Amino acid sequence: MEAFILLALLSFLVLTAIAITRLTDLFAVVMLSGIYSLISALLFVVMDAVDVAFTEASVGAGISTLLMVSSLRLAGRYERPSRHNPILGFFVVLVAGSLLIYATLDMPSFGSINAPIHQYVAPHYIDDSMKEIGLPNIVTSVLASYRGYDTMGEVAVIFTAGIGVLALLSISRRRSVEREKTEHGRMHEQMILRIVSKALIPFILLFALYVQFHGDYGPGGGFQAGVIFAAAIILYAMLFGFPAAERVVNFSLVRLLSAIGVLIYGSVGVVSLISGENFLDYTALAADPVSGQHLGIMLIELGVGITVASVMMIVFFTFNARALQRKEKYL
Amino acid sequence: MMDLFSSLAGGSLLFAGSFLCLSSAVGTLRFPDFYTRIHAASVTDLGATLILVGLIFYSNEGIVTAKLIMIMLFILITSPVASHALAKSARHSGLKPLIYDKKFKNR
Amino acid sequence: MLTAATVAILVVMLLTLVRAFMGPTLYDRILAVNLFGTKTVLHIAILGFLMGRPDFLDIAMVYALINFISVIGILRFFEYSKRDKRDKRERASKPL
Amino acid sequence: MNVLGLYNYWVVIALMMTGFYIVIAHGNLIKKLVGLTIFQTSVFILYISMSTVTGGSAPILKEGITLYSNPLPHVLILTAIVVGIATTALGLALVVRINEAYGSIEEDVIQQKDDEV
Repeated sequence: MEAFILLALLSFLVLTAIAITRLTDLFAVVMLSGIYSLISALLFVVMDAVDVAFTEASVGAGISTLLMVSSLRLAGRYERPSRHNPILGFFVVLVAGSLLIYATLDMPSFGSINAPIHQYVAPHYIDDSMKEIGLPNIVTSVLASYRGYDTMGEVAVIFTAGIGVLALLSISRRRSVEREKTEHGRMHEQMILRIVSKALIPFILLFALYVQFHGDYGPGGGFQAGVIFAAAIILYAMLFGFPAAERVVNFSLVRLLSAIGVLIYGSVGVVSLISGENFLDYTALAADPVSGQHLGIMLIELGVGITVASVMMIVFFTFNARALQRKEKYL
Repeated sequence: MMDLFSSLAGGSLLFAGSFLCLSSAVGTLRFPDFYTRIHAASVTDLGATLILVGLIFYSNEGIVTAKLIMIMLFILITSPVASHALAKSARHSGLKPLIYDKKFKNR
Repeated sequence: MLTAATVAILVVMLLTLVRAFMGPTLYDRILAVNLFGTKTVLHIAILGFLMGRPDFLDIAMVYALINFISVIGILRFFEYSKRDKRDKRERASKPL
Repeated sequence: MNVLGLYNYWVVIALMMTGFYIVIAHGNLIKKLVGLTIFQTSVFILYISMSTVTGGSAPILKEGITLYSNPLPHVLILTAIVVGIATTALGLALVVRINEAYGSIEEDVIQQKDDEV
């Protein structure tokens, strides 16, 4: 049964990808890419990667679609048909694809337990992580403790991307505040939508906190929780206008928080360094090594959550402030 | 006895839900214009509810049941609201419903 | 029955996908995305029982949530431009 | 050689090549970014396919389950997804700036304007 579901979902993916190449309406393309991401997340669930599916669902299907749509507003909706001959590109793709298929012939077959990937560190993580870290979710243990240094790099990359977007698109603050009154868009007429969403937002925030702190025991963690938290704020902003949202969440505070998240992560490492252990080795944080690990993982997950949530908000708000400014200039 | 009952009830609810989902999908595919299609699509909400209620009979942990009920409530609240918002904004943007007048019938 | 429901949902997903490919208006595509999201929630919920570990329903919850938010987002940012010729052609919904 | 056992990888390659084709054959910058996303997702699926074990379960420890799939690729891909959206956001920001500078996001038009200068 699982093989059949896998087969069906993979075919859906290929169909969607082909449909994306053929469409010229970029709005439709973005929507299909949302579907594409939903299917791939479903595929991750079938292949037992629940944490990955969680992340792909919240990031790929949610935030990515929203970002693409809001940048389409700035960059135009239709694609011009290309004047290049597609044959050459097709040929290149065909050659590269057949070479890659030739390369797969040496790969171990799907799902084989004897594959080389399952022989090295994975048995150690699966057998010993309960003893060493004490958390049921192995992915969280590996993410936050065994490979904590790696994750710190990732968080720094996200922070840098946030700064990059700010540097590219940020506008002077005063001008956007002047526009305050005219910005509520077409959502003003959607009364039922506004009321229902307003009632739902507290629950979404609560759910984000649940995902943040339950991530040690089930699927979830800082990355996913940050995105869900940001999504709740973005929902508010979309329905009630961005100036209203800026009154709720202070934008300069959000910018500060994105740095504070990385700082929390780094300082946990420094504290463990000062206590005489390696960088990001949490056994030093408490008398008992396992409770030290718990404390350390909770703290760095918090740092990750704060950074991810605030960077997502920064990116989204910056895009929309830009759109507002453009409206002012051209209309 | 209880087992038989719950698997029977769960199975029939799942069947009914799947049937509703299928018919709504066929409707979404075959109906002539957007407004009739959104009408067909709303049948899915009931189908989804039935499937989730059916799954409750299969679960034997309290937390799983609670989560299923939460998902069900969430879908029951948001899905009609989303459909309503969609239809409303389609109407406001000038998408005309298809009306079978004489001219159309002759075609 | 779980297996049958899974197959039914896969078929429904395929039909919805066809609607998303065909359009013809953008609203049809948004509708298809919304439907597809609901189907994904159901599929994940059933899959949990099928694979014997129904404790991953949190994912289904996230899906339901994100589905709602992304539909609203698309509605919010989609601006219907009347100047566009292609839109005019789309506006008269044609029967299949 | 097991043909069915490699089906996953072949689909991954098909998706990868579709994304690649969009990137090289289409001129619109946003479409290129979508192509890049498709490419990226295909790599994610490749990693997760390799981590799967037949009959295995999700790597969250539970009594009574002995066979788990490999958690390491999950960790790598989880962070890669979030980094992927961060880089996509940066790419979109660049596209918006390019659109403001050139008035278009079509490769040909941008090239033409560059040649004129």
